[in-house]
Amino acid sequence: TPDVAAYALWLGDDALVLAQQLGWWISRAPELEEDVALGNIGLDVLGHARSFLRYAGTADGRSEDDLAYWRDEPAFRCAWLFQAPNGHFGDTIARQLVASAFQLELYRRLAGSADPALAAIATKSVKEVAYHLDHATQWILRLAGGTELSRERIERSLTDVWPLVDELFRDEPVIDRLEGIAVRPSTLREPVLGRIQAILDAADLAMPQVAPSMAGGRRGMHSSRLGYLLAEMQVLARAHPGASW
Amino acid sequence: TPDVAAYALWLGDDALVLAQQLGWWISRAPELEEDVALGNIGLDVLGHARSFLRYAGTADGRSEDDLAYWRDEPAFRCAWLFQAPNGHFGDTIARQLVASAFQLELYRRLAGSADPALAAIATKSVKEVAYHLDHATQWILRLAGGTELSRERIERSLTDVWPLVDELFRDEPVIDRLEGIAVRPSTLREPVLGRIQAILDAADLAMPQVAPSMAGGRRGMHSSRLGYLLAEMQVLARAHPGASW
Amino acid sequence: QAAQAQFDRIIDADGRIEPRDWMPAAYRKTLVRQISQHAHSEIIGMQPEANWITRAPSLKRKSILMAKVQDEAGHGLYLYSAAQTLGIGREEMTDQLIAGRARYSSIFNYPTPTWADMGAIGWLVDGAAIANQVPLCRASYGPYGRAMVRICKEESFHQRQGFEILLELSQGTEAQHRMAQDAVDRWYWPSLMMFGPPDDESPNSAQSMAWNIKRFSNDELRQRFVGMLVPQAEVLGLTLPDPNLAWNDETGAYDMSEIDWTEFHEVLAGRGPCNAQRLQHRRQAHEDGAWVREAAHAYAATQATTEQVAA
Amino acid sequence: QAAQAQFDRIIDADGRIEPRDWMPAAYRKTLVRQISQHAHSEIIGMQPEANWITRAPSLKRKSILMAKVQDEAGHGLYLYSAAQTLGIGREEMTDQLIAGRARYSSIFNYPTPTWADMGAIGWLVDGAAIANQVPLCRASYGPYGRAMVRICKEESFHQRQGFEILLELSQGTEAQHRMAQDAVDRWYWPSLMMFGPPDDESPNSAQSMAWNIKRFSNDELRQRFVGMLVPQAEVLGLTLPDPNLAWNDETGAYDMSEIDWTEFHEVLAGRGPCNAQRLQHRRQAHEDGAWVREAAHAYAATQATTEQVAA
Repeated sequence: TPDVAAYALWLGDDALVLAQQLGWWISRAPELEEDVALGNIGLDVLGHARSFLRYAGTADGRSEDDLAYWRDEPAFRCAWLFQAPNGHFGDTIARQLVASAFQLELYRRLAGSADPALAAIATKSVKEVAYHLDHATQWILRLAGGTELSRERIERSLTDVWPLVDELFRDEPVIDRLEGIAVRPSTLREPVLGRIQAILDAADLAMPQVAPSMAGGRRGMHSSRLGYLLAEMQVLARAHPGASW
Repeated sequence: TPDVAAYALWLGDDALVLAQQLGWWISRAPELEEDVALGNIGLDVLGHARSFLRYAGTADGRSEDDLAYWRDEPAFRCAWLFQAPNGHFGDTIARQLVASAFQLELYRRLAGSADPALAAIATKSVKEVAYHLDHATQWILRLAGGTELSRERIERSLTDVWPLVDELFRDEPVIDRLEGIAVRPSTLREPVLGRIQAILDAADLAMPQVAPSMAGGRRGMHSSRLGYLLAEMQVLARAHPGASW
Repeated sequence: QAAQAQFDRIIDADGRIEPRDWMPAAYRKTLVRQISQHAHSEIIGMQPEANWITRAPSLKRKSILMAKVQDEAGHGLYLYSAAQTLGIGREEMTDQLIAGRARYSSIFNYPTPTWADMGAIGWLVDGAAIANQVPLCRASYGPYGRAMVRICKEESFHQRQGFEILLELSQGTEAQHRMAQDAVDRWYWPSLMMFGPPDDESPNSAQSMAWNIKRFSNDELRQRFVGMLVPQAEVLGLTLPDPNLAWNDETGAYDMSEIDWTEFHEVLAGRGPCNAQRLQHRRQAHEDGAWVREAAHAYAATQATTEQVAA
Repeated sequence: QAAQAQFDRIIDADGRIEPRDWMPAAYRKTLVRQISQHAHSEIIGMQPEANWITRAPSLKRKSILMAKVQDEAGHGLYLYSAAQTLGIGREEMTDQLIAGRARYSSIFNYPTPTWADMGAIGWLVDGAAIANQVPLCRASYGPYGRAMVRICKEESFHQRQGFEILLELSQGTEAQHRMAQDAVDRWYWPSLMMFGPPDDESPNSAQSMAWNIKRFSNDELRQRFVGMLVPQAEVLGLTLPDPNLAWNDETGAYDMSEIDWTEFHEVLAGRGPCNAQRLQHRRQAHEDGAWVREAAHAYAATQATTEQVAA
């Protein structure tokens, strides 16, 4: 149904934009092991994006590439968190911590969805996301417990990304029409924040206390970053309409 | 003639790409005075670009916007120097030093071109470029004579941009067909490098000793940076073919 | 007391207070708050528009936009200078801004997702700013009033450019027209909120009016602004998103829907879409530039010493 | 002397030298140079392709490309490990690379202006690399040979993907076909130069062959590579840019135009299009990441201490 497709777009766009950003790191990471690790995470996330987008496209016969390359910015449905810039490594890790904690709880619950396709994608993805969260956690511990500089930086990275956390837990009207199929975002607030809290506790970091952003990604109102990201991502495909690759 | 148009494209594309990069700085400069100064320089350079492109377009009826927004990367003719990334402020200043010294000598000579349109654009631009060079010079002096860190950085910025200097002085076949109209690039080497040498001497900096890049901008073979820059610059115009703004 | 009497005389005669004149502490404080807030607004206000400089759809528009955003940096400079005459340093104001302890106009916490926002900001946001600021050209504090004269002249130029952008879009392709209407829909109410809360909820206004810093009430200015927009919207062929907007012959003013202040207060409280982003952007520029400013200071100090030795 | 004899016996029997075995200093030095050069090539070789990750024209291609570039990081890791068994640290090798004192394959100093370069690099550059590297799987130094086995397996996968990219382009739109041919035109000669100078100008080859590090001469490998390309080019529907390329029944080999080594030597001397850019990119990543590596070390040290104290 269009509602299920709309929901699959949320998850697909979140993952697509995150994968696009992670891909940038390959050849630029702090050490080769991280070129490999961030590349792996990016690949996993891109795989999730493709599954969700393919499924979303079945509603009206669009392919994953139609959806990724031929929609304009207002048609995207990703939350602002995933649009947060790569920044430095700490910024990327802070974003990844929240993203992975969110996706982990979301996919775990979605694995029990009444929609078998969504359930299947979620079931397949949940193990990978658990690894991503572990990767982010290890780095949170290292950066928080490393040098004075690294601790300062990761604290600030967390504070900077924090205004975008609240949007992840906001219900939109479409969710009401997907009882038993979608995971109600507001029900994820507690488990996701609980998980993050435990990690921050282990790193002896405080949960940032900052005002949330209104954001608006689920309604197609995006942060400044997305336009640039899409311009780059779509430029080649759009220069050759109708071509296959 | 097509040859004159081709030459006007060189100069127009150099200026366009430089202006596009300088525009990024507005709202991001180290101090408000520099938001204003880099903005002014960018505006001047954009003005030069528009003049050269308009003139280049008269050869086949294309407008400045046709040329700026609807050519693909291989049709651009800018030298690699102008494509060098903004980097940090020192990188931008190092690029600007070379660019302005080059354009100053070039425009001074071009003011005497047998082509009245080129001569007129050059005459109008030369005073502005002299100010740009002065601005870059002041910053070279400040950064070289400021702190240990700033000296280290500007030295490296100069070294990093240096491989791209040689291309500016390479003659291409089209130049042979424009005797008296174009300025032969090879004849600019001595005055431009002399000017830069004097500035570096005043700042007690050595001329970098590094191998030149083959580059290839005049033949449409560009550095990696240009594709990204064009994707961003052209994205909106291309999303609305035929629209006017 | 003699000083206070002298101050009062100048105010009563609608004259100008200059930096060296005595002034009440509260007057100074009010001015510092207002001028620095205004300066910060210019600086933060660069961001929503700078967002489109590299993507402007024609070279002419790119040039106009660069000039405009750069003008805003210039306005910030005048205003910081005016505030400095009251004894506060630019660094202190910058630190307050970056630390999130200073206010700036909430309107700049909205994103600018489309090019049409460049038009809507010029027409509506600059328009509202001018309506607010023209009376400030006669503000009793001299340096502020003089800065505003210069600023207002440029702002009205910016407003006309915004109008032109929207006109071009409105008369352009269908997609462009939609883009223009969408931007007007998004910016109309926030621009009306720029005049501040209704008069009966604006506690500081009375004192500012007595001091000749403020000349008209929030609601008066808002009403005047709407009166200006209505005929212009007709020319543009765009609709103002208020179904109740209508001229009322009886009151001699426009009837309008009640403003929903909930979102305004949310944004003011730091929960707008881009509050954090705006401060992060400013902080980043400031921190990235620290080594450059330090170098400039060190160099200036060395030069000064060298000149002294030479003298 | 006994050690030397033992070493010679292993080499003569085409056996494997292992890290703990005695080896001649020159053998060790040759290997360190070759393996680290090879490792650096993998690392620098990530850049020309990483350039298209964010712009790959379909999600499938993006995924394949990300996996490929990431594989190259993995190859770099194996090879640095193999070099480390010879007593040189990764940091030392990295420092040499960034300082411009280490060699890597010159081919990566060319830019990748179009998507078709992803195909040409896979087909031609990886193809040449495989032709060079397959014999290295039997290199006399154990860790190197074993690393090469793993790498060659992945490389031949990459080559097939490159071939597929070109095939899709060649059979696609006219613009795509042109893009593919242009890329093959640009990469063909540089890929042939990857086998090194002609045999009569390759002074180090003889010793390397005696040590069973090198198995075939440069010209032999080049000839074999061209023999592989010709039928594949036909399948692709693309032309190899050598008008003199033809099978010669008499010599039982392909005739080809003489290679113009001028450009090769220019690139080798640091004057290729992207030499400086490649090192700047690597240096930037290394320096930007310094605080992260320091944090990781500091954290590991603290953890070790904590565990000791706990024990």
